Amino acid sequence: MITGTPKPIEEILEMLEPYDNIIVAGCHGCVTVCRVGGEKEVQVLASTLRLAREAAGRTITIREVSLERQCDPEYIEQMRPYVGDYQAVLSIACGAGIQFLAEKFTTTPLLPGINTGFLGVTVRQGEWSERCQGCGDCVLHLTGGICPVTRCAKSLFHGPCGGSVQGICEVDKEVKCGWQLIIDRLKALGQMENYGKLKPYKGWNSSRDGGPRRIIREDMI
Amino acid sequence: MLPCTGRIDESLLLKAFENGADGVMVIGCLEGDCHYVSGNIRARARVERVYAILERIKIGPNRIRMYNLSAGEGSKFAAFANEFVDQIREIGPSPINLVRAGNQGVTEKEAT
Amino acid sequence: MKSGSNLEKVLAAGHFSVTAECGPPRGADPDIVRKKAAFVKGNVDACNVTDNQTSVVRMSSLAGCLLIKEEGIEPLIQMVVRDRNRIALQSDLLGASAMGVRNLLCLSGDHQKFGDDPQAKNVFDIDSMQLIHMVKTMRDEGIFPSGDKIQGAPQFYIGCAVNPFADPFEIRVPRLKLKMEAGADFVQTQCIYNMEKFKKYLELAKQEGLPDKIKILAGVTPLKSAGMAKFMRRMVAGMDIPDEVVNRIAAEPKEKQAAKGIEMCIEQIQELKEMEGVAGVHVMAIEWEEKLEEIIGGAGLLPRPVMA
Amino acid sequence: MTGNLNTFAGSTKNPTGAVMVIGGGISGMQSALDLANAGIKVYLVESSPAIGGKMAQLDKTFPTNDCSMCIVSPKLVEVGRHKNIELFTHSEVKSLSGDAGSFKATIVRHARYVDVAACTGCGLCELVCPVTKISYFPEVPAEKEKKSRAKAKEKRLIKGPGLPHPTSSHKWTFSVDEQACSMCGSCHRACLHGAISWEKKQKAVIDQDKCTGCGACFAACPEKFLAIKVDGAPDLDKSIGAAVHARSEILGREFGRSKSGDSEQKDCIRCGLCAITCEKVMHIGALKMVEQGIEAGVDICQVCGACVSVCPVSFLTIDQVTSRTPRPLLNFFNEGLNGRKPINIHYPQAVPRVPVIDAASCVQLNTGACGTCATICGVGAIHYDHRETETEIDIGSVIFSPGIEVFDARMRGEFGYGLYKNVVTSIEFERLLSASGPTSGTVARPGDGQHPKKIAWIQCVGSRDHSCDRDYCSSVCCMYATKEAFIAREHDSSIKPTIFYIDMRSFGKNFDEYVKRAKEHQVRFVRAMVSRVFEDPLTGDLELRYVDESGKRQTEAFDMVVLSVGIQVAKQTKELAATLDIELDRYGFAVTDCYQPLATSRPGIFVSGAVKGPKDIPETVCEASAAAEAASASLAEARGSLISKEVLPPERTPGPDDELRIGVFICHCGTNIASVVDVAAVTEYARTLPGVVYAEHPLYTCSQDSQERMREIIEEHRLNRVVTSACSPTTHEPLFQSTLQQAGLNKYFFDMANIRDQCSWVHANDPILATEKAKRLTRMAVANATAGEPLDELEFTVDSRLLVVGGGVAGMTAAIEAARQGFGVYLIEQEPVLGGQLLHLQRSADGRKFADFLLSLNEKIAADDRIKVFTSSQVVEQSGFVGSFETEIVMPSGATRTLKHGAILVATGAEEYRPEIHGLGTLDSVMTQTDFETALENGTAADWHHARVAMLQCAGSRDDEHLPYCSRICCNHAIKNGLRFKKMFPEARVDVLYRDMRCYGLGELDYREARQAGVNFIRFDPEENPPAISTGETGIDITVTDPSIRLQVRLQPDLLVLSTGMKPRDTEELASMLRVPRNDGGFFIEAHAKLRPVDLPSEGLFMAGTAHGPKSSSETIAQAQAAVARAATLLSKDSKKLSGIVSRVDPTNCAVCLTCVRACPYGVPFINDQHSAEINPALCQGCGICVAECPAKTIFMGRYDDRNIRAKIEAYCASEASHSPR
Repeated sequence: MITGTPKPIEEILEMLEPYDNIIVAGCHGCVTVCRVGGEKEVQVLASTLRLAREAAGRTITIREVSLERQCDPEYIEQMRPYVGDYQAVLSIACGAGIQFLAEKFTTTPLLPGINTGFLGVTVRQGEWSERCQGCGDCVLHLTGGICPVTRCAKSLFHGPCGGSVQGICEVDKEVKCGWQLIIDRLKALGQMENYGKLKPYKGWNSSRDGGPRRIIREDMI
Repeated sequence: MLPCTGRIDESLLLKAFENGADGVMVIGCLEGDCHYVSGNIRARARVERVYAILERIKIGPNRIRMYNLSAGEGSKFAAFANEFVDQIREIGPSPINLVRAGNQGVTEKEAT
Repeated sequence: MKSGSNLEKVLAAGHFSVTAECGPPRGADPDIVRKKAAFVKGNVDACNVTDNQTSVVRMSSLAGCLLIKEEGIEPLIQMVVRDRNRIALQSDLLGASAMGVRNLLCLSGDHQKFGDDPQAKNVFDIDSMQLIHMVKTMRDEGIFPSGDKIQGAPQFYIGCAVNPFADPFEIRVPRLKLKMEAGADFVQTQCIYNMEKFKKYLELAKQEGLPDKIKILAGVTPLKSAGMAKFMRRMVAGMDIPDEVVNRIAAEPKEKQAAKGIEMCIEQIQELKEMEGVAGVHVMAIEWEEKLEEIIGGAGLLPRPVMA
Repeated sequence: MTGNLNTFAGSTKNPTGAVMVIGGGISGMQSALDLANAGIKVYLVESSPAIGGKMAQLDKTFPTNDCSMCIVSPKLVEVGRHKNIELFTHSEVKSLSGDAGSFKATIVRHARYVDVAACTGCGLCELVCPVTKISYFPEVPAEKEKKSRAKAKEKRLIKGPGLPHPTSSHKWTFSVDEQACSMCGSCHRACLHGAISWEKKQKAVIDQDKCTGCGACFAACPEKFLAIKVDGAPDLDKSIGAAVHARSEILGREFGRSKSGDSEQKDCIRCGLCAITCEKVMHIGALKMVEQGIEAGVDICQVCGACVSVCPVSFLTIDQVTSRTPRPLLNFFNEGLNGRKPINIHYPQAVPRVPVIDAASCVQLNTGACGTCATICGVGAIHYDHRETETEIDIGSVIFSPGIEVFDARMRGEFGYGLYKNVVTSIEFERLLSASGPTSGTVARPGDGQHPKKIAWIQCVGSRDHSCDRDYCSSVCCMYATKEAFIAREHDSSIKPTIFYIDMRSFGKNFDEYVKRAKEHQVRFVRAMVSRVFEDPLTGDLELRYVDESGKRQTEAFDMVVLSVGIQVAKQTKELAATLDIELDRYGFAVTDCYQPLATSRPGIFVSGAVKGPKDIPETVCEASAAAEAASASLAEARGSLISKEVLPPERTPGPDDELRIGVFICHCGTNIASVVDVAAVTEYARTLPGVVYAEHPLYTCSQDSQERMREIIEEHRLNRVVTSACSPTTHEPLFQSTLQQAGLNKYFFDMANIRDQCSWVHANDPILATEKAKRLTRMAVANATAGEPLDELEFTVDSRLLVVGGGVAGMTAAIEAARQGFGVYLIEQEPVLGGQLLHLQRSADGRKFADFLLSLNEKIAADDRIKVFTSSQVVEQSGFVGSFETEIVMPSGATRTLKHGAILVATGAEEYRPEIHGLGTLDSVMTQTDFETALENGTAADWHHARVAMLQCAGSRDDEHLPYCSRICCNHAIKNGLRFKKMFPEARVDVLYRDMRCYGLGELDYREARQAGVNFIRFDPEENPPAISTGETGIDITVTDPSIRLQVRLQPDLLVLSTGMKPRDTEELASMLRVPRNDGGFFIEAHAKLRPVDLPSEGLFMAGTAHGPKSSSETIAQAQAAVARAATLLSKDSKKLSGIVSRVDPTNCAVCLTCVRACPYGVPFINDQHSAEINPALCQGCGICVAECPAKTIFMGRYDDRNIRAKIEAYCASEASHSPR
């Protein structure tokens, strides 16, 4: 899922400086699951903003909305009847959702309420960890199912580098060396021969370097 | 009154402040003694979050506090309530109430 | 001859070779480089010039190479893949070769987190293994990675680095082999203190027949004090300094520890010299270049052979 | 003794479906509840004024440090409210006749003088009662004889530091009744302020300007005239005593009545209340106001204490007003550590919360004076003419659980109890620790109120003591002393506790860990017997003499000493046992059979609790359930015959557009609320709230007639919401809700504000703000009721069959008993034969062969077609929920079968641990206790006439590398085998190497017998004095220091017998299938360590036997019966109703994020095949954690929904003018 973290409230208040009448829009998708942008967070954020603004002597009117998903046009359309009544929309969906809203409602300023994080997994309740960078060119079959692009701080294809000590990355004591994990897994799978192979240069053109990526499935259109 | 402090959540706690509370006490079972196993631990985390929010939006952090008591500690409850009320009196009315009083000439006071 | 560099020649002739290193300054003053070069000159077969080591911004390694070359020292350019994508790397390789730099050390580079600009975006377009392979392809086949033909292929004696003491130990030798296969002609190791473990490493390498295919230059660093030993052991990733080494230097009074460190380094070089499969030493006298002559001379490796 | 053995088959025809439970402690309450919840009528007879027993007196409980009152009070309330339980408190059983199945009992209710049905428990009577001492009552004149007052001959002037400062605050108005005045001039003479003009043959006139209102005239006017009238006195309409109390309260607040303990005397304010009380309330007239203070007639004073208690300023003390020694009226619930009134509610949480008048100290009952309490009681519940009454009841069985008392520590004079004030008993110390005790939970020395720092506990005072005929071990003292020391330090971390002990008998589940934690919390344990205690008479400090482990004599000073008194059977209990004709042992403990642990010698009478032998709370609770089972099994056919079912009218279904019609009831609670809160004003205010169509303020909303009226009002005014502002919902909400139901209203259309405990009681000094707060609380309750929704209480049918997993003695007993109770049973055993661990053991504690016992069990199982046995079978799948489970088992054929049942009983048992230590398993000379027992039994021991046997205790247990826990049974097992061996071979030698001999309870007697028989016991310590043991083909060699002789001894035994302990069978898979937790040792964890010892945390699951923890076969049998009793409360019902307050997921917005699944402490939510979270209402416990956690806000919960809480928050803050700003 797509993860995120709430933006510091000070930053949001600064964004909202020009406005007195806004929508706080949540999303029932990934951000609900990672508990940063669902209905509950809409309520918490809206309350927080009202309190902060009133304490500062200037009230703000907030409409609390949660869309099924902000990344599908049909759901976004549900906001159209009233979006014009508000000066801005503060979205706590992921960056994709926020942008999609902005694209659909061209005359209303769209503001981000969260910092979109990464494609991750729930390690346990309240802890998420990145697993994929969406590079568009998967090599997991060669690396024991552990992604060198995501898990190695240097995205090396022939790690580990000299900074790996007892399975820990030099970058942070909390970070496991991705390549140690790969090697351990390859050993367990009996696939160490994959390690001894020189891998071709990575084609980053399938990653972010190629501008916004598109997927078009003719069979589904 | 709630079945368990585990029922209370951040949005409701903030709601109390929006409605003009100068302070909120959350009182749960002793830690490790929760009737519902872990509700009070969850509540503590939520109270801590609201505490942090209030601090950042300058309502003041010491306006919310979680206390843990057993059902047999009536006098301790009274002491906690007095302590908290004194603390709130010292901090004074919530900025929300000050603003509202300025606008409407009405102040809602915290009763014990 | 692959590159015709002095280092390649010395090694090819079967001499026990000596390299050292020289870090460029945090500024544009060439005299600092020249001053260091004076200590190095005559004592080595080639001198490494580091590439923004530990992500701390320094004069470029190519410029450093040219400055020491002017002073009559054979340069060895270090190149990390952290800061440049494959386009910049190819371009710099062509430039270095054009300016007469013939020795190259291919590295990943320390993570930017430890340097001046931890918020910088790193590149790692290709990794050091792939850089080795890219240089070899450019040199030997005369083509760019894109497949286009190069007009005037670059000439490099290609080196790589290994740390025989890093984890996991069992992949150390396969990894060296991989580097060799990718195209490395020589390897400079991380500085060695644990000779027992190094011997084990070398033994495994010999079983793979590696010393015949890739020249192994053992890295050494003289200890200035017991304190430095302890600091390195604690702070430098992958640094393996056995207790007896620390104890030996610590047993000396403070003022005599530096001399002891040099004595120990000389002994170590002499021991390495006698080991089968070790083709030379890489003396990293960190901020202590003035002692190079004493060390290398002390180990009986001076004067350096002059190759035609 | 054969006792109830023959009732095992259940033979009585047409039994009576009722049981009399004697004793209302935790044991009696548990028995009563289990019986009543299984359809048996219960008569619960308790001799004290309220149920609760010893447990209600305790502060915390070991080993969880749970607050005792917190956990017991829900049981009190449940018993008190239960429709199938009839309470006889302050009552005793006079006689019992008849036979098992149809007894007749006569119960004597002692005169209580308070009508239990009418009393609302408001407590005002106790408040107004002025008496605090046991009086020396003047002789009451014989009837028709003229009553004449004694005249004082000895007078004493009581002076304050200064002269009196007369006050006129809240003064009463005194005037002369001209009709009645006979011109005697007494008033004129009495008046100290010259306010009364009188001349001979003239009527007196009071000058109101000069009068201070002291009432001297009123007191002085002769009784035959009564010519002084009083006006303007609140509560005078009730009685003069009530008026005195009212003015005393007001003046007390105004002049700052000092708290008890403040000994400084204040100046008299000449309010006159003391003299008026003495004259007009007590009819004594011993006090007279004089210029300098008060003149007391010390010889005629009856020493009742009333004058002192009405004095608003602490001017008077009891010692001043009398020449006699005041006799304190002690509060027995607080172990006499503080005082009480003659009319007294036993303790604050008492059930019934109805006072009793003590006939020995009540003035009215002795002299006819006073009577104040009756005048203040708003419901007329006080009747001085009550006499004891007898009631005859028909019952099928009796449970005898009268409990125990503590040892009288004065019998051990060397410890100074009763002489030295700072030597207390452990039960007194419990009261000192208790927040509701005499010191409000501060640890203070009774001698001087100082906070003690060094406290010593002396163990085994009245236990393990042959000298005072208490040979048995009291089982609980080691743990309670540890707990008290632990908790004392929690109260005051500067306390340094020391416990002097002989053996640390922490043999129960998690007890050793508790002791370890106590040690970590600086509780010091010293293994030594204290020989004497001396008091320093100046400081009150105490010096203890003892001999330490090295043999040195030590003296050590302490601030306070707690005697860990043992438990014993009370004399009255022994008398009662004689009445019931049941056999007791020499100490008074009821005699039972180890295969029938609950049956007494008289068929139909069962026993539970410590009266059967010392035991702690969980064991007592377990036995109480077991006794309930034993008592009801033969009554099964009469189940339900004597209980009444409540019939409710159909519920009105409110339409969505119905107008809101809220009724509000603001309770006076006598004067509890109304004396502080202006209830009329609150009622007026309530009428202005939106939706409120009716409001009133009853005197007692909870009284029977008020409830009837409430029902009528609901119907008459077509109310669809009801709010009461009264006392605590915890105790009273169910009552009001049932009234709603009787009026055809859903019970969740109700809310309650507590304006008593949380308002009038705490803000007595500020009536105006208290009234405002009451309004606000009422406003919130109205808002919440407005937001209320009718909630369904789902009802589902209960399958009456029981699945028993494990066919050892626990499972077999459970199967037989459940079948006797009339339930179908599936008994699953993985082995080919039934019997479990008992197959490997030989004889019971009393020497009978287990094989015979197993045979009889097998026969009973085979004979009962309600029991289906599946041997060589295993559980492989489990689903469903309480009342309707489905379990799949694999049978030996490999085929599976699905069984449907309503409850599950886990009895998977344990086995002997066999570690590879000291050559066990390889050497023939090394064996376990079980092996040894087998050898003794099978005669392989024929040539052991001169054998030397060493037994090593804890050879596996209490060892982190093996079994970290105490296996509980090994000490007794070793003694049993040792004794038997010595009896068979008197010439042979037995040495037992032990750490602590844990022969708890009556097992201590065998320990003593073994020592006398020559079994040698040598204590070792695995850390400081470990025995050196070497074993091999050449022999066994043991060297150890014997601390009793402080010499090293060398043993070269022929045999080494290891007490290896018990380890549970592998239940990992079963536990995960049943979703029940196990502890680190692999034993199942009970739902509550104290009060639900055989329940597993998930509803409908129970356990018994050694799967729960190590225990003896007899304890296992009792536990199996207990588990059946618990299951019967469920299986005996056709259907089960669920609480309406459960979480419900609206799937529309469910993000399937698993948050609820992870957050639920009970693992209830799951993701269904519709891709939504779902919560089974039958399993939901209603805590609301998931509701708060749900990021999509799509979980809803009955009364505690966001909607409700928001409504209350908004109502809290909304001022009348402006509603919630948004």
